[in-house]
Formats: sequence, C-alpha cells, structure tokens
Amino acid sequence: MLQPLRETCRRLLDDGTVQVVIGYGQAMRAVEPYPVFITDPNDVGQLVWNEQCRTNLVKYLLRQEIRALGKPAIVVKGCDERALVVLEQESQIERSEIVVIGVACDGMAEARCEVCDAHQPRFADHTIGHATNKEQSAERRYAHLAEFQERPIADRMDYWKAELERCVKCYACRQSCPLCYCQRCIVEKNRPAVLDTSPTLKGNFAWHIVRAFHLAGRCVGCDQCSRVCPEGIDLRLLNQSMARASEASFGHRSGTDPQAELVLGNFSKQDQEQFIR
Amino acid sequence: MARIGVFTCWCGENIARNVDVQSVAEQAAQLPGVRCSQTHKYMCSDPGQKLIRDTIAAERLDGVVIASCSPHMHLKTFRKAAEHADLNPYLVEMANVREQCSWVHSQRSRATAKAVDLIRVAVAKVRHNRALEPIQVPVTRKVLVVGGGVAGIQAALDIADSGVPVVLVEREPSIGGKMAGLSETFPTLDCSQCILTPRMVEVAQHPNITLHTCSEVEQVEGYVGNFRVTIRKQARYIDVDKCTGCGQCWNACPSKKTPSEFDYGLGKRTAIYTPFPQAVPARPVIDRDACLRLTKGRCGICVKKCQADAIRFDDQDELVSEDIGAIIVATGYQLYEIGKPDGQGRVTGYGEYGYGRYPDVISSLQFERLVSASGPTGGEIRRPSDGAVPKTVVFISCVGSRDNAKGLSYCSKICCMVNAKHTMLYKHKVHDGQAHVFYMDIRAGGKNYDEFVRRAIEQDGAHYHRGRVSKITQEDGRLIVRGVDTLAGEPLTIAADLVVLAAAMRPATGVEDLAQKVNVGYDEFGFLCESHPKLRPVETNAAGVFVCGACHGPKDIPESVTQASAAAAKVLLMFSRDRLYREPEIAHVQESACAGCFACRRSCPYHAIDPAEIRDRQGQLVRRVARVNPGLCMGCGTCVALCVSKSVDLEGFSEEQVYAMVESLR
Amino acid sequence: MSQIISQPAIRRLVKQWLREGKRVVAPVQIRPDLVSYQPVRSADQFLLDGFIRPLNSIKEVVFPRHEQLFQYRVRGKQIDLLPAPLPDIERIVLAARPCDAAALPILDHVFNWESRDAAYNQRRKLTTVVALACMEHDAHCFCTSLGGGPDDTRGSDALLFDLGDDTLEVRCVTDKGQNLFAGQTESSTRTAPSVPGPERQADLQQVGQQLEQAFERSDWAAWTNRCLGCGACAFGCPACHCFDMVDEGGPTCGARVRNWDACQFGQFTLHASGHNPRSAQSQRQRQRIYHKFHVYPQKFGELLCTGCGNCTRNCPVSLGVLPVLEAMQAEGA
Amino acid sequence: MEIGYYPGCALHGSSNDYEMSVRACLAALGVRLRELDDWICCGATAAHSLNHKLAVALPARNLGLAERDGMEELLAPCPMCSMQLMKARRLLFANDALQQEISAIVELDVRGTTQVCNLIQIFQQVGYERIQQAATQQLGEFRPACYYGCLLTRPPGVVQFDDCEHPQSMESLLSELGAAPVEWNYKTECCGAGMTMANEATVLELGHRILSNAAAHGANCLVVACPMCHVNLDMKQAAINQRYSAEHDMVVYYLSDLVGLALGLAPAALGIPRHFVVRK
Amino acid sequence: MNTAASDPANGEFEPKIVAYVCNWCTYLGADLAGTNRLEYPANVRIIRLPCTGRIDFNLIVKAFEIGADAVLVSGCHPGDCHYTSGNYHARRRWMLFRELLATLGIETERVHFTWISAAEGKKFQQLISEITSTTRDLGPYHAYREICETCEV
Repeated sequence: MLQPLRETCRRLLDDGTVQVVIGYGQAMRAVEPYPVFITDPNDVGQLVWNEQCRTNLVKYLLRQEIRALGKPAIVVKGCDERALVVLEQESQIERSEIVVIGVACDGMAEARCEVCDAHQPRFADHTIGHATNKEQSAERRYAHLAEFQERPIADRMDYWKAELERCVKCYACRQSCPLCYCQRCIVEKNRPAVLDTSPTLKGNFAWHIVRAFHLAGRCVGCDQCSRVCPEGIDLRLLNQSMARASEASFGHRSGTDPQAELVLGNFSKQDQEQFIR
Repeated sequence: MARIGVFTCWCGENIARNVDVQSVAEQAAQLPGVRCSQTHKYMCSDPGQKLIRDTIAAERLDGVVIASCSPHMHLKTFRKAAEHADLNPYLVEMANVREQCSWVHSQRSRATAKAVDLIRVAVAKVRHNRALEPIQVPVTRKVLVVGGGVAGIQAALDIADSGVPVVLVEREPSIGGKMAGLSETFPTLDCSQCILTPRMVEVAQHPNITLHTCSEVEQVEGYVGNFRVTIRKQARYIDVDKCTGCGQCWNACPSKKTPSEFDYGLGKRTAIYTPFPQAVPARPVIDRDACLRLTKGRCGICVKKCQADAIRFDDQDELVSEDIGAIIVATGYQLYEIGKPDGQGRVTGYGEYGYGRYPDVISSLQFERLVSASGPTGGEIRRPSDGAVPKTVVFISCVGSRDNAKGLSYCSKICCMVNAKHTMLYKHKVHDGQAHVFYMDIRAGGKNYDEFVRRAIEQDGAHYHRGRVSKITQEDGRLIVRGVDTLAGEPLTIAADLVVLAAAMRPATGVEDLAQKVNVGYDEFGFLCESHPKLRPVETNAAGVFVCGACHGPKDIPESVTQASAAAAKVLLMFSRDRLYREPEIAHVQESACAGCFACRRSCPYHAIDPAEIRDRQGQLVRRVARVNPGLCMGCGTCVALCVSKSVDLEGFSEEQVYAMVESLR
Repeated sequence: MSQIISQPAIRRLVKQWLREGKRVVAPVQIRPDLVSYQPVRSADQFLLDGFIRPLNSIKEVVFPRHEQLFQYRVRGKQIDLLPAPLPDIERIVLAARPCDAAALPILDHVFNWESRDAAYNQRRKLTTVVALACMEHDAHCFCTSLGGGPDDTRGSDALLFDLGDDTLEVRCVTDKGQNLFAGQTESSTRTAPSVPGPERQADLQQVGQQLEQAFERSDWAAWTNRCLGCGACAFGCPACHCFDMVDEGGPTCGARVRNWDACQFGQFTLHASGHNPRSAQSQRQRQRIYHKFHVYPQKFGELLCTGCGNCTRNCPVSLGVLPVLEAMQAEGA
Repeated sequence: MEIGYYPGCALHGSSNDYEMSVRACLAALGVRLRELDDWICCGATAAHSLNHKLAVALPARNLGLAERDGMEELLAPCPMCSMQLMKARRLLFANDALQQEISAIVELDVRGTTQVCNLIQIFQQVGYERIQQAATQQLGEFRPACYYGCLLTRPPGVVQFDDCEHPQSMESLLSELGAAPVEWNYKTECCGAGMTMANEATVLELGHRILSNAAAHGANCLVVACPMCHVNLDMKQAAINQRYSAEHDMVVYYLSDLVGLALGLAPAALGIPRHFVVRK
Repeated sequence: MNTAASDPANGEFEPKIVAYVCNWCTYLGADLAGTNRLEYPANVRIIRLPCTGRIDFNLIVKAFEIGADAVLVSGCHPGDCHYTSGNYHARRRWMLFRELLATLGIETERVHFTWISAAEGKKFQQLISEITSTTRDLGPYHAYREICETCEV
C-alpha cells in the first residue's frame, strides 16, 4: 500500500498536477502519525500509511496556510472522504481543484471501524489498495448512541454535566472538524454574544449544543472531535444523535451522496413529526 | 445613553381595569435607558399622539415604547406620530398590554407585573433599534395578467384603458375562460357570450394589450416593480399573422374525433380547430396529439386548403421575456372531478353518482353547453346517451362542496344560483319537463338572487327537495335517483332522464406551481391567499402580485369582475408613483463574516439571496459570499436562523434586539 | 532513615481533609486512556500509581479557567458593583507530577509583576502541593532538558515516592508539607531508588541562541503549518497563563469574568479595527515558542516550560513545543 | 400473527359454513384465531332498540373479556357484531362517566384498548400485496358483484374503513387476485335482514332486486362478508325464484371463500359445497 | 432582577414561560384570544418574531439560561406561512433539535411546539393554560438552573 501511495504522490508532484500532497508522516511509532505537506517529489518517502492514521486530514483543505501551497492532493480514507462531499455541497471547495487519493482501509482499530461501511473510498480520483464495503444496518451504526439513550433522562443530564464540567473550551473539536469552516465562529460573535465564552457549565452546554446542532445533518461521523478532545468528552453521542435523526426523518446520510439535498435549508411538506401540536 | 420614552395607555378602562397603569408607568420609569414615562387615557387619540410628539421633542427622545394595544392595531399609527416629531419611525416599538395582558388576565397584581415585563422587553428591544429608511425601488410600468377569463379580461382592459401596457397570458387557445361557455347568466338570464365577446374583441384590438394565448408563465424573476417574466408560447402550428381565420382548414380536417374541451366532451372537434366560433384570437390551433400529420406523418389537407400559407408544422415552443412591474393572477377555476380521488387524500367521494359511467349524469358546466345555442345540440336539450329530450331532470347541489367526509369543506357559492338558472332554462325549453333540485340549503345572497330562486320554484315549477342523494343507479334506460326529502321526512326516489351535478369549484390545475413562481401562498385547497381578508383583499403577501377571480376562492361573475377592477386599481395606484417604497425591515449580510455556505440561499422563499464575489485589490477572487437583494427580501428571517455564523441579520428583529428582549426577562 | 506512609493511610488522610472542608485535587481515572486532575469527592477516587501524566495541569487550583472579577446589578438608576470575594477554601493537590508542581514558582512571577493578583496569591497561599515522583515516562516527556526530573521538588511542599506494596515514601520539602504530614508517617529504612529521566532532549541553550535571530526566518511555516489553531496545548500546559476578560450578562445584571485564553486562537490578537498583527498560524506558533523560551526568561529569568510534554500529548496533530524545537535544531545550528 | 376471535351467534349457528371459511382462509394466511372465552351476545338483535345501556353493556362485556385476555385486536366476521363492538368502544372512549358505569355493570374494567375489526379489515391488515403473493390460483373465471350490504360500511362514523356509499375494498382485493369484479348498483343496499322473520315478502323483493341487478351488470357470482346477507341471498334464492318466476342461479360466496380459493384451498375445506346455490 | 412571575401572595411556584411566536399567525391568535376576552394564566412572556423560520434554536437555550421553566415555539400551520415556507424550515429544525435536547438529557416536555393560526384564539388560550399547568406540575427547572450557576472559585 505504502509504495503505490508514495508513487502516486510522486507522479502527481512530478508532473505538476498538484503542488502539495496532504498526507501522513510519523517520527516514531510511539507518537501518532501527523499531517505532512509534501511539496517536493523527493520527499514522498516521508509519507506513511498504517493503522494509526486516524486523523481526518480534510480540514487542511480549508486552512489558509495549506491553501497557500498551491493545488493539493489529499490522502483520505473512505470515512474521511464524506467530508469532501459535504464541503463541495456547501460551496467550500471546488472538487476539480483537488486531487483525491483514496486509500482502502481495513480499519484503524477504533470501535467505529467495526461498523464502517466505507472501507473503500468511492469518490477518489486515485484509489490505493482494495477493501470491501459491507452494508451496515442503522441499528449497528448507532448502537453506541442507542445504548446511551436508553438511560433515564436525569442520568443523561448528570452524564453531560460531569463530562462538560471538564471542557476547557480549547476548541480542539472545532478546529479539527472538517466541516467547521466559519470565517467567524458564532462563539466569537459579540453584539450580541449568543452564548457565553466562559468555560462554565452554562457556557459549555451552550457551546456543545451549538457545535452539535451546527453539524446537524452535516456531520459525517469521522469522530475527529472526540478523538482530539483532551478531556475525553464523547462528542460522538451528540453528533450521532443528529445523524441518526437526519437519517430516520429525512433519509439523509451526510456525505454519502453528492446529489442529495442538504437537510437544513431545505424542507419537504411531507416531513413527519409527532410533537408539534 | 439611551433616551427612551415609555407611553402607557389606559385605553379608557380597557387596560386600566386590570392593569395598574400608574404603577406600571412608575416602574417603567426605572428601567435602564428610560428617560421618561407617561400615561394617557387614549394614546391613539389626537391629544395622546400630541403628548408623544411633544415629549419626543421636549426630552429629545431617541426611542419610544408605546404600551397599549397590539402592534397590528396601531404600530403604524404611532410610528407616523413619531415621524411627525422628527423621530425615525423605526425607533418606535410597542408593548401589547391590552390584547395580550389586560384582556386576558383578571388578577390585577399579576396583570400589572406582566405589563411591566412586556414593557421591559420592548424597552430592551428599542435600545437596539436603528433608524431605518424605506427602501426605494424603480417601477416598470407594465402589467402581467395571468388568465384570460372574465376577471383577467376586466383587469387587463381597466389597466390598458388607463394607458398602461398589459401582457395577457392565457393557457387555452382563446381567451374567454369559463364564462365563454355559459349559455345565460343569473340572475338576469342575459346571454353570456353576448356580454363577454365584445370585451374579448376589445382585448384583441387594444393597442396597450399584448395577448399570448396557448401560453403559460414559465419563470418569474425579480421583485416588485421589476419582475422579469418568461412566457412559454406553445407551438400553435399556425402563422397567426398570415392566417385569416377563414375556416377552410378545420372544415376539411379529417381528424374529427377529439372530444371538444370547450363542450366538456359533449361534442367533437377536429385536430385543427378554433375552440368556439367567437374565439379570440380568431385563429385556429393544431392539436399536436390529434393531428395525423404531426402524429403519423401523413395527411396535410389543411396545408392544401390554406390559401394564406399559414400552416407551420415545424412550429416550436417559444420563450418570450417581458419586463413587468406588477402581476395580476386571474387563473380561475375548474370543476371538481366527481368520483375521482385527487391523489392528495383531500377528495375521495361521489363515485356512487355514476358520473363518467352513466352518460346521462353530467356536470353543470356540461349542462350549460347543452342549453347553449352554440353548443353541440344547437341549444336543444337532448341527453348525451340517446339524444332524447329529457322529461325529468334532477339537479344535485353541493357535489363535493360542504362535505368534510369525502369532499371539500367550503361552499362553492355559485351552485344554488346555477341550479335555479338551470331549472328555468330547462323549463323554458322543455315545457312539459319537470326539474327537481336536491339541496342542502339555498344560499342566494345577492342583489336579485333570492327573487331569482323564488322565480324558479314559483313560476317555473321546479321541485326543490331539501336532502341529499345517496346514489344514482341506472335501470331500464332511466336514472334512478335515490335520496331523501328531509322536510317530508321520507326517502325519495326519482326516475330521471338526466342528472346534473353541481360539482364544487376548485382552483385551476397548475395554480400551485404558478403561486410558487410568484411566491404567493395558497390554502389547503389551492386557492390563493390574499394579504388581508377584509382590508387587503386583492393584494397578496408577495409585493407587486395581486389576485382576482375564482383563483382566490369561489366567486360568481359580478364578484370576479369587481375584484378584477379592484386589482387593476391597486396596480394603477402602485404605478402612480415614480418609485416604490418598501419596508426596510429586511435581511442583510455581514460579508466579512460570511463563509459562503449558502444555507440562506437554499432556504430563502423569495430567492432574495445571490452569491457575490469578494475580490482583493488586484481583482483576485478571495471568496464568495451571500448578498441580499433588498428588492426581493420580505424579512422573514429564515436565513438568520439558518446562518451558523450569524453573518446575516434582520433589521427590526436583529440578533441584538432579540437577545436583548430575552435577556431582559432574566 | 526515611518517612513512609501507606496508601490506606493517605486515603484516610484525604477523607479527613475532605471532612474538614478542604478541597483535594488529585489524578482521577476518567476513562481507561484518560487521567485528569480533578477535585476528589471520596477518598477512594484518585490514583496514586499506574499513570504517566494527567492530560491537564494543576494550575487550575491557583488560576481557574473561569473566574469572576465582579458582578454588576442595575436597580432603577443605580448601578451596584459587587467585587468577587477572595477565595477562602484550603486546597491540597495530591500526587501532582513534579513537572506540574515546578510550574507554580514560574507562574508566581507573572502574577506578581507590576500588579499583584490578589486572588491568585490568596489561592497560592491556601494551596499545599504534594507531588508524586515519576516511575515511568513516555515519548513526550522531556523534563530533564529543563532542569527537572522524576523527583524534582520545585514547587512541591512534599514529594511522594512509590515504594511498591501500597507504601509511599514521604519527603517533605517545605513547612507546609511538614505540617500536612506531621504525625502521619512512620520511620523506615526504605528509600526510593532513583529513576532515570526521559531520554528525549532539547538543547535549550542552542534554542536560546537560535531564537536570538530566528524571528524573521521563513521556516516557521514549514515547522508549524500543521497547527490547527486550537488551545489544547495552552490549556493543558502547567505554565501557560494567558487570560481574556469579558462581560457576561444583560443590561440589568451580569459579571466581568476572566477566562483562560490561548495564543494559538486566531482571535487572540485580533484588534477591534479588524487588524490582526498575528494573522498567520505560524506567527502564533512562533509567538508561543518565543514567549516560553525567549521573552519570559528575559523578563523573569526562567523558562516558561517544565518539559511535561502535555502540549504534544494534547495536540490533535502531535505538535506542541518539542517537535518545533527539534525541527529548529535539525534545521540548524 | 395471532388475533382474538369473536364468532357471535351466527358463525356458531346457522352460518357455520362462514366460520369454516374464515378459519381455513386465515389459517392459510398464517393468522391464528384465539376465540374469546365466555363471549356473549353482541347486542345486535333487539337490545339496541329496547335498552341503550344494554346495547352498550353487552358488547362492552365482550370487549372487557378481550382486554382481560390481553387481546390487542378482536376479529368479528359478522358485520353486525363488529359494528356493535366498535360502536360500544367509541362510546366508552368518549364518555368517562359511561365507561365507569358500564364497567360496573359488566364487572370488568372496560377501557376500550382492544381494537375491533371485520373480515375486510383483517385482509387489509394482512396486506393485499401479501395475499396476492401467497395466492396460487387466479380467480379469472369469477366476475363477482361485491355486496357490502347495509352494515359493512355503516355507520360511516363508526366503521371508517371505506367509502360508505361507494366502497371499493372488496373489489380491489379480488382484482388483485385476478377476478373481474363488476360495477353495479346495489352494493350497499339493504337485503332485508331485519325483516327475515317479520316480513318475508320484503326480504324476497329486496333479494330479487339485488340478484337481478348483479346479473344485469354481468356478474356471475355475488360476494358477501356477512352471514345475514348470505342467508337472504343464498338460502332464499329458491324462494325468490318461485315468487318472481325468476331463474336466478347466482352463487353467493363469502369473501373468505374466494380468497381461500385463490390461496389454493379446496372448496370443501371452505364449506362452499354447503351453500344452497352451488356452481354447476 | 428576577422577573419570574411568582405570586408574592402565596409564595406558590409560578412557572416562567418564554414564548417565541410568529407575527402573522400565533401572535394574531394571541391577539384574538384577547379580543374575545379568553382568560389564561399570566405566566407567558411573548417574544414576537416575524416567522418561525426566524426562531433560532439558540433562543430556546437562551430562554433556559435566563431561568425559563418552559419554552413555547409557535407559528403558522403548515401551508399557511405568511412567507410561504418559514414554518417548514422551522419544523425540520425542531425535528432535529428536539433529538439533541433529548440526548443531552434536557427535558423536552418543557419545550412546546405548536401551530396556532390567527383564527385560533381559543387554541391559544387552552394551550397557555395547559402549558402553565403542566409546567407547574413539573416544578421549576432546577436541572438547567444548576447548569447556569457559576462554579465556585
């Protein structure tokens, strides 16, 4: 896998198709692979590919620093790739301006990989390796959430109080999220300050509600936010509850169909709910 | 520091009965930013308004809160008062302490406390109000009228006569609408065509009217005063300019089997045809589904017969663009299709009447054709099955109307009069015949209407039975109508030769599509919504779009014509100024913060948001952002709620205002 | 001769402290892969072994992430200002790592420079730090480069050593520490063996020299361009101390508060005019390195880093100071 | 799927051929019937014209039994029974005081939780599509006139499953199974059932009209879902013929008969040979 | 300053209810309740917005932050929106947002969504009475108030 990956990247850089490859590098096994930005074809040896390459690199397509390096090629897994679809639907990237190198992935030893149905990238320009995509039922995909939601409501509240008590508002969740691309995040808006910037329980609840709901119908479930949280807050639960509701109510799985209508900002007169009186 | 004046109204006893106005005023004076707090017996009265004006001037107020009735009642009044005192009217807000407080809470202490809260909210809001100026937009003085029935014709002529150009779009090959197919009209029994056709000709000849028949509105862009309308002109296959309307072609056409739309299937027509002799324009059209040449590639007799060389088999649909200032929708109605479910679960019923199965069960519009001198029987009443003159005719009211179970809940309004008219026309032609009418109630409100119904019953001997018909069966060539006479309290069975169903009026097909194109709301039945049922009956909530006729609700001819003239007057009023002034409470984008995800654009019901490009000084594209077209935005604020970075905001209900309001309730 | 205490005895002690209304902060296992300093609610909740380093720091005990400065209330035309009361709860930090404790004396400088921060000093006075010497380290630790080590006592009032079999050696460093353990320990002949420090090193002398002229170097982007601009490094750092002051509330009541801030945030230096002197992420990273290894030492004579490695451990993309310093060194002396 | 079953007097008496047919047909569709233990009269006979409370109490007791036994649904193939049960259920739902009073009378807490359905509704629940998939025989030779009679669709406020004047549910089901139902005039007319004992002449006249109209519209059989309709049109067909010198020879099937045939059941298993008029 | 509508007379808990309503349907429905003198409890504080489409989910959170015990969101019936489709957008928003609240353990029975037309004064009256009484039964929303208490220094 690694060799063809490096070769593809070398070729793309060599023939000037792209000016930069966004991929994974690693200094030592004990330290997780980190993003590298290869601009010289002779540096493709820095690229690695192993079962630690969990980070979703798509965010870098939006970073000013990386954009400045020129036309990019990006290494994505089948799961990360869904973020590209959404970014295109939301006018954040021109797909033709990006070369997507999909790498088949057998799983990154994370729980979510067991219910992954995107081992093989579907929309990549170049695909390295082969994996089989197995359909996964919604029950399996959302089992983690379903288990949580079975708890009584007061337990859930206590759980979140304990979790969000720890949040220091470092915004690693936001900064890592491939779909957080606002020029000015709503927490940074004053006049009016829609929510408290303080890392108090009040401010933290408000922030995580905002974060989760701004991803409603958009989150592609790469779990980057949960992965990077230094306080180990399981943000997946919030994202998944939005994803599951989007799927159940509107048949929408974000980032799986470039032609699909986005959930919010669209509507159907047939939308069915039980709670509006 | 804000200098806000709070003016609390007693409204006589209306507010003061349950709210301690004096205490409210004292507490309001303590609110942050409040400069002064006053009360008056009737704030909307002349002295009340003078108090406001004088205080604004004396205290140099920069914000005003009136605590009185609903803003829907008097916000305009008080804003105007402020304007007279040189305070920008958009710096005035109201606290609704009457409808939503004193009138609904009898416990004085709690009503008083709530009134203070409501003022607190309004004060918090007004601190963040901004002086706004009305938005000015230029006007194109040209009107689009959609629908060439009697309402559309009336509106078009009224406007054209005043010197304003009109584009009249009609879907059918001829204007005239439903009225052109009627025989006589109630309550005068004057000939429908005799009064309508001169008006149709007037349209055709009017220098200010451009007529597009066989045409539909394809697309509407732009906004009030500045619409750009695309009209699809369907291929007519006739060069209208060359054609003389001589009739050689349709007399020779071998394809004669198509049911005539104009006769509602009671007669046949040729493939090249004019819908009826008085059609305007008096030019034929070729039915592309019936013409042998167009379907099978053979024939062409019409080409040979045509001396004007006007047949064009290679004719194509054509798109015409027009710049328009105002739109009048007059698309009219159709009859409810009896016994056919509408597919939306709204209408399911009346299969038991056998319409469509028994040829002698017909609709009231078909009956019009049967009595019409220009109809398929030349005005003789002969039933469709065997051409016999029916001796017993049953007319059934409310087929589909006023029926929550399987029809439509509303009253179609004209059927009672139509039935009465039909019994009379029938009796006048078949002297030994007997007409029966089954009705629920007779609704004959209108000038000379009830007298007309009495005449049908008393002079022309129609038998009126108050009751419903349960079913119609056919036995031995007769229609067995089984119903009940609830006044007599017994079942009633009538063996009839012909049954006429007064089917409900429904909006014409496609009106919902059109409504979406012009952003006009419609009700659950598809009737278009007016802006206010009493005070703005021909305006809609889409600025510059007006309605008249039966597309807005069941109506008879006089009402449709009245409404058409009203719509025309409203358009002309709008055109009486050089520029239009619109409410400035609209959305705007803070482009520096906008990330260009265009959720706002997806959701905007008025297509008021467009992408705009931000370029640096070198002209390089930096990014794309959303931009609001102030001519189109109606200020709903859906974009604000959807904008994740809150880069779009709504004047009048800005984020600052709204959060200040909520925060004030802390 | 050494002083020892058993784990159960420590836990009994903690129970007593809690009963006395003291706040005890110690490492708590949140998840299998996550240990964090947290206020403990019961004596059996915290860890005394089996972890390398909590992912947060103990600075919060003296410098909370959120702190009210005063509240305001508007009554009629009158505005009341209610200053926040000085803290009065005694705190004991138990089983802090030496690299955490070592940051406290460093922090003291900045909170007592020009103006003395009353709340900080009060908390500092109320706090006793009992550190726990390290037995292991991971790939991110580099404390020895900063003069620290597994048994560094800087900032600690007492230092514990794990002797195995539920026993700890207690070395009291200050009077505070003495008082805390007075009468609670036993004498023993057992002493803890010394533990080697981490191998990973940064030559801070060299770094110091490089920084003299590195400000304008174009390499900063290459060294740091994977930085995503979050505050995980700063908030997990025992020495970072930037804060932001905001007013929260409405027109009738609210508070002025100060919250932790992080220099990697894009808004950190954003001016009201819209101008941002550090508009690129690499400038912010440069700032972070300069502040820790150039500006702070110039001003206060001490590096603003204890080599705990939390910045890299917490970084979503494994950046932090050490990888930058290493990159700098690799590029060249 | 298992559902409660309320046979009522007819299916255990004169119309046991109907019971046979219903049981066989539903068994073939995998629907198990659990007969209500200790059921009593539904109250359709004379109760409703004599004593309103009794007319509610009788069906209410049956509903109470069904609730006691935990039945979510109760099938009453006789439309009189199903209508009585449905009506009682609605009345109890709407009126708390009545619910308490009746519960006291029948000594069961009747809450109205058990749904009641008639034969057509049970077929609708199984799903026409599923029935069609299970069918092995085409009903092509059948041109039935579907006869709903007076009660299957009425009163519309109570029964609520098809248009009361112009029902189509039997027609759609049978069309799915390949039959060619005819459109005719008497599908919801009265067969005179209420007069069976008191005034046979009326019954014969009404039956004659129904049979004549069906034949005139090209039907070669009638389909009913009511034991009384069957009695009046099948058993009394000879008497009709005699009285009106007619030659009606119209086989009258239960709806379950035709569905059963389509499912490949033998006529005997459905009780068809026990009808008075049999197909030659 | 606490504007909770507590009744000083008997010290009984008076729920604080914040209502976000659209200008064209529910606000007019509330006006109609007034015109018809249909009495209801004085616990609700209406905030008028142009359309349900304008009602951001943050406003619901905000209402709880300022101590509301229940929140009402109400607008035009589907198909009746003054702006044709704001309420459809709102419906989608609430369909998702309610899920989020539930996942977070926020009591969704304190968040009410209704369609009330300009003609439904009676419905408005009944609704407010019902919400007030159910909220009274639920008691003050302590759980969220605890969240909003600033942590100790």
